[in-house]
Formats: sequence, structure tokens, C-alpha cells
Amino acid sequence: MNNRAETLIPVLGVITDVRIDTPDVKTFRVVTPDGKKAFDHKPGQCAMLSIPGVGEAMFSITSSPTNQEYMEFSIKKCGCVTDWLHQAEEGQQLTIRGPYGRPFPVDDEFAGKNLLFIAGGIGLAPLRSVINYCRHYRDRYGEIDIVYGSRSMDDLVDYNEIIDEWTKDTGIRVHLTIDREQEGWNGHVGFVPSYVKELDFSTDKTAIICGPPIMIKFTLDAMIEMGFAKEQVYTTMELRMKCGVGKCGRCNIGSKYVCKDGPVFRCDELSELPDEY
Amino acid sequence: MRRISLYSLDSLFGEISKSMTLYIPASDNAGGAVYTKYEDGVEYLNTLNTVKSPKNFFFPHTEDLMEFKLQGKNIDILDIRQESEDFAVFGVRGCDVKSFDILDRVFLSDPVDSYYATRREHGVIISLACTKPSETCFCTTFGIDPTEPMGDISAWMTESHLYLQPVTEKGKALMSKIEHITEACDDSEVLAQKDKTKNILSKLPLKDLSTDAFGSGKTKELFDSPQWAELSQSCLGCGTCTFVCPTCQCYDIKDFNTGSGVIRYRCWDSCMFSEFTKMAHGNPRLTQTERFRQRFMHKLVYYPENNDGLFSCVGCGRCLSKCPISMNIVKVMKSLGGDKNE
Amino acid sequence: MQVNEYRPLIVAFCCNWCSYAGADLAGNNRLNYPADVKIIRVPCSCRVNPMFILRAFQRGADGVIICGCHPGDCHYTSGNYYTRRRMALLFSMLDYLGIERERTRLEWVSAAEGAKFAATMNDFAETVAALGENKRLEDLRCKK
Amino acid sequence: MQKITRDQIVSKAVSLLQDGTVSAVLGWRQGEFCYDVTPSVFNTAEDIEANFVWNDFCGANFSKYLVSKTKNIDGKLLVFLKPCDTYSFNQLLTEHRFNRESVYVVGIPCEGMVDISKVKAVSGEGIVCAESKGAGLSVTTIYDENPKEIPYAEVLSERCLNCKSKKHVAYDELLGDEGEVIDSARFDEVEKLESMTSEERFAFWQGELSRCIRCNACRDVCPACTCEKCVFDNPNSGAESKAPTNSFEEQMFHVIRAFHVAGRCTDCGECSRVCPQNIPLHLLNRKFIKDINSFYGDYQAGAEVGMRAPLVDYDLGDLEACDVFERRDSE
Repeated sequence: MNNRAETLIPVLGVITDVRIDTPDVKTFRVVTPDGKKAFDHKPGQCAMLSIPGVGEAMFSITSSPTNQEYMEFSIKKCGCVTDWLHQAEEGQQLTIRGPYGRPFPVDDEFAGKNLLFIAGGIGLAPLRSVINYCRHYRDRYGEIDIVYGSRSMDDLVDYNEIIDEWTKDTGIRVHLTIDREQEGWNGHVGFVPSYVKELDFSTDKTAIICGPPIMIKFTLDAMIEMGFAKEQVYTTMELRMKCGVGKCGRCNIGSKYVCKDGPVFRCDELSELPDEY
Repeated sequence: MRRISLYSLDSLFGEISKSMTLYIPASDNAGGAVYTKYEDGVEYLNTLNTVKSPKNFFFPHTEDLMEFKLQGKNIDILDIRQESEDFAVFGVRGCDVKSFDILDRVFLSDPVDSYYATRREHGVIISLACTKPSETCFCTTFGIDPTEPMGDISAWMTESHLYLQPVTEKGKALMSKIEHITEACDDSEVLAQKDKTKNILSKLPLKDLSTDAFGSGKTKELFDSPQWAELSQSCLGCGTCTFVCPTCQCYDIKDFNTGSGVIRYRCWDSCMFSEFTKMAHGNPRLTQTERFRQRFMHKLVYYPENNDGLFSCVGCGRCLSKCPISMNIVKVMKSLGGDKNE
Repeated sequence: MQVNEYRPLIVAFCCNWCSYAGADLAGNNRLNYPADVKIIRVPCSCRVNPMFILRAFQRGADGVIICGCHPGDCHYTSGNYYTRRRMALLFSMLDYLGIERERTRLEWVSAAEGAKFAATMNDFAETVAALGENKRLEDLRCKK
Repeated sequence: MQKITRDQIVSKAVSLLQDGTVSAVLGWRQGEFCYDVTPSVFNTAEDIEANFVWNDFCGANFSKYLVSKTKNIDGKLLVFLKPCDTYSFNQLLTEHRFNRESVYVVGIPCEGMVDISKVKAVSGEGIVCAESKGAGLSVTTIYDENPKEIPYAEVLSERCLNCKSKKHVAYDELLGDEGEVIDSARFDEVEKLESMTSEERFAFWQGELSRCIRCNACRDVCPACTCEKCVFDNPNSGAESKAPTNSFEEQMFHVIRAFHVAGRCTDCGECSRVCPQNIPLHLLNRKFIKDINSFYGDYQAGAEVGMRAPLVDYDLGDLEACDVFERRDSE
């Protein structure tokens, strides 16, 4: 046996808390068996979670790096691994490796800027890490706007945190929307791209978008129309991954590997790549 | 430079296999050649290329990565790696030697793939210069000189002798172990052979294949070419080209439940397979045209973009002779790049 | 009885309507058959896909037997006729690949034939035991 | 040695294209060398005249392409089918895999196709030219300018040496003469294996199957393998191992592959033609065909459209599985 570090070999993690966010999203709190955080990460980075025998998959780390105690993953039920995870209980062990990918440039490009976060559905998961990071170092950033939309009220992930914490922070404005009218909902109704247009943001902001591909596409179009430059807009991508380290050849878009060169891309970088995502 | 009579080839193999496992090309009993562990009775086959490339030695077709034991909610992770032992591979052609460089840039770049790195450290490559290239050979297109095959020890085989010239420290170390059965010599025979081979190379049908249209920065120009659809129209979507290719490096990681635990293994995968990029939410490459394009764009544009212009093809010609429908990188290059001869 | 005596592992796919009931009857009548016979209940013998049989061997079976209703008695009218053709071809193919032909068997056992069930299993277990461990169609990963 | 010439085929294709009978032509496209022809759809007369080839290397069976190539076609697709291809054509029609109305079939006689690896085994590498001359191929290499003449008997592919039929079982039009069903010796090799001991057979197949690289070419080319989603690609099947991890996986893949086409395989031999490792896969398929013939009466898949395949059929008096070996041993 040798002691060479091997990035494909994971470490153990334990699920210490399972929170039901929406009918198909749960948030899992993960620590190592001795109760520590598995590794440090930066906002926007991902980790490979696996259940041996079921499979391994890449998830963005939803908790902020400033949380020194544990990591959180908000996971939507949609495939083999996620189905299994949704059945898991507290105390279930899993394997974890990472962190992978290029994070959001929170300490350089974002510093001092007004930030506009736009998320749709489970797309809030990767952004939550950045939002909480920015809230933690509030004085480093300007105004923060958060636009978040989902299919219905029940599908809004992290609703409690949004209402109880985010909306109460100074200098943070939260704009929520749902796709269709619903009883008990007093907020805005409509799709995210059109809501963004309605809100008519000034273009002095750096925007971070995440959500279903179709939402990203239309929101980006709306923002360009509003006068934003592609250089001001960041997004985060997802493709099938196996290794997480840019070797297995699965997540290429052109010469870029989403797992290594992404998942965070600035939109002008993205438009340089072939349209294959 | 040292040499040994071809009559004593077996004693050379015997001597090397005393200190490490030696693999030599031998018949696969089906008209092809396969690297076979040298033992008494294994006969060296002077072949141009083996069917499966020697990348298998460093990046095996399948390998177990780790094992898990499951009990209730608990998991045990077992590192089942074993320090590999020294081994030597004889008869690797110049093109295949170059393919190791291409694979190195993937597996040895940060973060290093230690499974690959360990085997790479333990392997000694004894190359062999080509004397009778095939019509399917086009290694010179990628700047490879098949008469100077490199590796850890370069070798040339003439009618009567095998000439050996160490290239690396590893090669020198191995040479010192076989010094007593080889004799010092000058390189006149080798030079004569090189001239002869170069003359043949200049007559090969694919010698003028050009890479001018490809390389870093050509994505925009080539990606939307209408020719991809035409080129890929009869592609079966099998993995033959990928699996015989010495530079294809895509892999899959899969779990196998043994009943008493779970083995996580890695195996070759092919971007030509329909479910290669399939996710729970859909597949970004739905048609064979897109998958076909990915394979060639990767070799001719994406890889060079990330690796100082180095193409991820060595012109070994395996895909030319093995593709069930005879569609291959040469036809792609000629179609997209314009044929010099036309 | 000898310690460490080799005991083959037998997988028996039994049709729900006849053979499984036959096995029940064998049990009710306290007829002996080896405990190494592991019964897998299937809705009809024609539910058995050739892959099931190979999987059973992979997972450590030394013999695989498929039991269904007698021809003409199938709960679904004709399922066992299809089974008969499939298994005839599959068994012949396995034999052609050099897998011992005694390791696979197809038997018709009705719900009333508890005695036949027990006798068949005893006979099959004996035959397989004589062959020894399944080495030709094994998956070493599953044998740790 | 093909009896009809390229010119005959080309002029037929061009005239059918020009008179509007068909809107496209499925044919063989000229490659880099004399032998590497690629199946291809031709849309213009110019393209056909310049790049269409017909020679001893046009082995590919076009029938399976009809499934994908006729999906979005306006008008008809012209396809040239050799006798053995017409069996696959009928079998696919039987399984409703494409619309007969979208295809115009011209049957062409075939005198057998050449296996280039057999040529290379004789001539060596570096083939510049290999053309038909009398009863053989005349091969020139870069190492020997003097053409070497190799008799066809030495270089024809196995399936052609054991050709089962020169008769077209489906066509709209026939070029050249119709042939006959042949009483071939195609089961000899199977019988040879059957007469070996179990140990010998096991050793034989271990040797052959261990070369498998699981490229799936045999499956992907097979005209009988037209499932939208193959069981070997389906992660939920438990059989999607993707790699020849060990001898079990090799046996499993090949037994199941052959079994899934049993009774539907027309013995076109494409699986063995495409195998990069030269595994004699046809010996698995032929074993099933031979068994079916012997157990349930002679059956040739694809001989007619609409036949009921032996594995979706039964007879009250069918052979019992336990009698299989008695039957064979007494043969």
C-alpha cells in the first residue's frame, strides 16, 4: 500500500441533518465521521458525493465557506444518486471528495461591486454559498439584489432563510416570484426573465445567474437588452462528470472542462465556446 | 550504441525478464498482434502495430480503484492500490511512444493521477524503429520520426542485428543490465536503415496530409461546418476507433456490487457512445454527428488548445484499418482541411 | 457427516402457480431436499430471462434450475412453451461455450407434485455436487 | 470479379435519381485507398459519378441504415442490396423497422467480398492497389511494384466462402441475373466445435472471447440489433458494465448478444466482419441457427416478410430442454 494522495479516492462523510426544502429538494448537512468539515472550499465550488454501489455525482456546495463547522448540499431528486440520497436518513455515511472547479471571483472581481443574484428553482443552491459569503463579509460589497423565482411557493428553496435572514439584512433587497398565481402568495407572479426586466436594474452591477438552461438563456438576453455587458454576468454550469479533475473527458465544452475550468464562467467566456451545453 | 545478433533475441528477452516483467508483441492467433508477457515459448512477432495500443500498460482497459465495505449506514473505504513492479515493453513504435507524451499531459498534469503515474514510473519502454510502414501510416504528419522512435531505449532491427541506444536514465539502467550480452558498435548500419526507411516514407500515400486547418483557436471555424453531418452519416456509434486509439483517454468510473462489498473501477469509455454525456436532465450531445464531431474536434482542436498546439493523434493508422465503415481521422482532415493534392 | 463437505449452491426459479406451490407441498409433507436450493419465485417460468441465469452463475450459483407448469397447464396459457424453446437454445449454447451441461436444467413440476419437486432437487443437487464448483462461468469479484 | 460493373450501377442510380423515382441514393463512397469504402448517401448525379464505388470491398450491409436514413426522407431512397442484404431487409420489414414505401431496392448480384486483412496477410502492408483480375486480386504494394496475384479463394471473407444464398429475396428491380439458394457448408465449423470435448470448447471460447474490447461494433452494425435502447446501455439493467472486466462479462455479453438475435439473425456475417479483434462471432449466431433448424425445423430468417420467428412461436410437441443433448449426440 502506498501513501500517494489520489484525488479519485474520497473521504468519508456523515449526513448529520436532512432538511426538507420543497417537495423534491432536500438539504443535507455533511461532516466527516469525527464531526469536522471535510475540506475548505470557495463559493461556487463543487464536491463529488457518492453512495458506493449507487454512483457518484457532482453537487455544488450550498453552504458558505465561512461556515467552519459543516457543509450543506441542496439536492433535487432527479436521478439514481439523488433518489437514493432522498431516502437517506441522518447518520448515513457517504463518500465525499473535492473541492472541484473554479469558484466565483468573490475576493477580486466581485469586491466593492454592487451584486445582482438571479436564481431559478434549484439554481439557488450554488448561489446560496456566494450570497451567504457576501453577507458574512458585508462591508466588502456594495448593494445586493437577489431575484429568485420558482414554479410555486412550495418550490422556493431555503424559503425560511430567505425570509428570516436575507430580507432582514441591510442593503439586501430580495425579489421573489413564482410562475403561476397561488393562494396565499402576495408577491410577484411571473417568470424570472420578465421580472428582471420589470425591476429595471441599473447596469452598475455584477450579475450572477443560475437556473435551468432555458431560464439562463432568456435572462441573459433580457440583461443584454437592459444594457448589461456579457463581462458583467457570471453563471455556473452543469454537465455529466465522472472524475472531477478534467481527465475523464466527459464535461468538455470545446477545450474547456466544466469540472476544472468551470463550473463558473463569465458570459463572455461562455460565448467563446461552442454551443454544446 | 550497442547491438545483439537476432539469433540471440531470446537471450536478450530472457535477460531482461530476469529483472522485470517483459512484454513483447506476439501473435493473438487471429491475425493480429498483442503485447504478451515474455516467457519460454512466447515468440516475438515482428509486426508493425498491435491491435490494441500499448496505452493499456499505463491506462488499463479496466482497473479497480478502491473498494467499499458497507454495513448499515456505515461505509469503509479500502485503498486497494498496490505498488506496481518494474516492467519493460519491447517493440513500441515511434507513434505509440509519442502517445505516452500525449497521455502524460492529461494524467500527470495537476492533480496527478497516481494510478497512471505509478505505472509510468515503473515502466521501461524499448521502442523499435519502423522499416516497413503501412499505407495507413501518417505519423510524419504529426512530426513523428518513425526511424528515431525514442522511449527509454531506442532500438533498430536490421536483417542481422538489434541495435540499442539508451535515451533516458531508466533506459541506461536497463542497458547496463544487458551489457554483457550485447556488443558495442557504430551506427553505420542504423543510419543506412534510416535512409532506406525515409525513402519509403516519402512514398506513402498519406505523406502530404496537412494539419494546417486545425489546431488551437480553430473551434469557431470548424465547429459549425456542414461537413460533420456528411462525414458522420454512416458512423455506427461503436467504440472501435476509441478503443484501438493510443491517445484516446476518456474513462468512466463505475461501481460493481460483489455481494460482499462494492468495487469502484475505472474503464475506458468512448465519446462515440450514445449515453456518454447523458445526465438525469438530458443529453447535450443527442446525435451521432455531435458525438463524432466531439471526438475529432478534441483531437485536432481542443487538445492542442490546452497543450501548446500538440495534436492528440499520432498517425498510427489503427482507426483506418479497424473502423467498420472506414470513416477515420484522415478523411475528416482531408474533408475539413481541403486536400493538398486536389 | 464430514465437515467442509462441498455443498453446491443451487438457484431454482419456480413458477408461482405450479412449481412454487409444489415446493410448498414438499415442505408441508416434510420431504427432504437440500437447504442449498435457493428458490426465486417468478410469475411464470417464461419470466426467466437468459440474463437471470447467467447472473445467478455470476453471483456464485453452481447450478440453475427452472421449474414451471407442465406443458398445457400454464396459468397464462402458453408461457412455458416459450420457456421450453428459449431454454433449449440457451442450454445448448452454454454447452457449446464449454459450460458443463449438467449445471442447467428445466423441469415441469405441478402444484400437486411435492414429491417430484423434492426428488428433482435432490437429484439436481447431487448431479451438480458431482461436478464440483462452478469455475467456468464465475466472476471472481463475487467470490471473495 | 463482380459480375456487374460499377458503370451499370452508377448509370442505374443516376437514371433513377434523374427521373425522380428516388430522391437519394445509399451507396459506397470512395475512400483513401482502394479498399476503404464508406457507406454514404448520395444526393446528386455528379456526386455519384465522381465518388460512387462498386468493387470487391463493398461488404457493408445497408439494410440497417434504412431504419435511420428513411426517417425524414422526402420521396424514396434508392438502395443497392446484395443477396445476403435482402434477407436482413425482409427481417427488418417483418419487425416494422422502416417503411417499405420509402425505399426503392435494386438487387445486385454479388460474387463474394474480400476481407482486406486476409489480403494483407498474403501481400504484406503497404497496399497501393488491389484490383480484380481473372480469378483473383492483383495487389501492388509500396514494397513490391510487381503485382501479386492472389486467388479469391484465399481472400474472400469467411461469410462469402460459405455463402448461403445468391438469391435476392426482396427487390423492386434486379440488375444482372438472379442466383440460387446455396447448400453451403456454413455449419461445418459449428459441428467441428460441437464434436470437441467440453474442456476444448471452453478453452477455444476463452481464447476467442478474451480478445473482446467491448467496442460494441458487433452490436451496432447488426441489422437484427435495432432496439432503441440496448440492455447493455441501460444503467437500470444491471448489465451495463461497459468493459470486459473479466471472463464472465465477456461470456455474458456475447451469449446475450447472440441470444437476443436468435431466430432473427439472417447470418449476414456483419458482426464478424466488423470485429476489430477478429472474434468469430458468427459461430455463436450460427449455433443458434443450426439448433433452431434441428429442433424446430428449417428456418431462414428474412426469407419472407412476415414470418413468425422461432422464439416467438411454439409447437405443442416441441423438444424438451432435457432432450437437447440426446438429440445432438445421436446426430
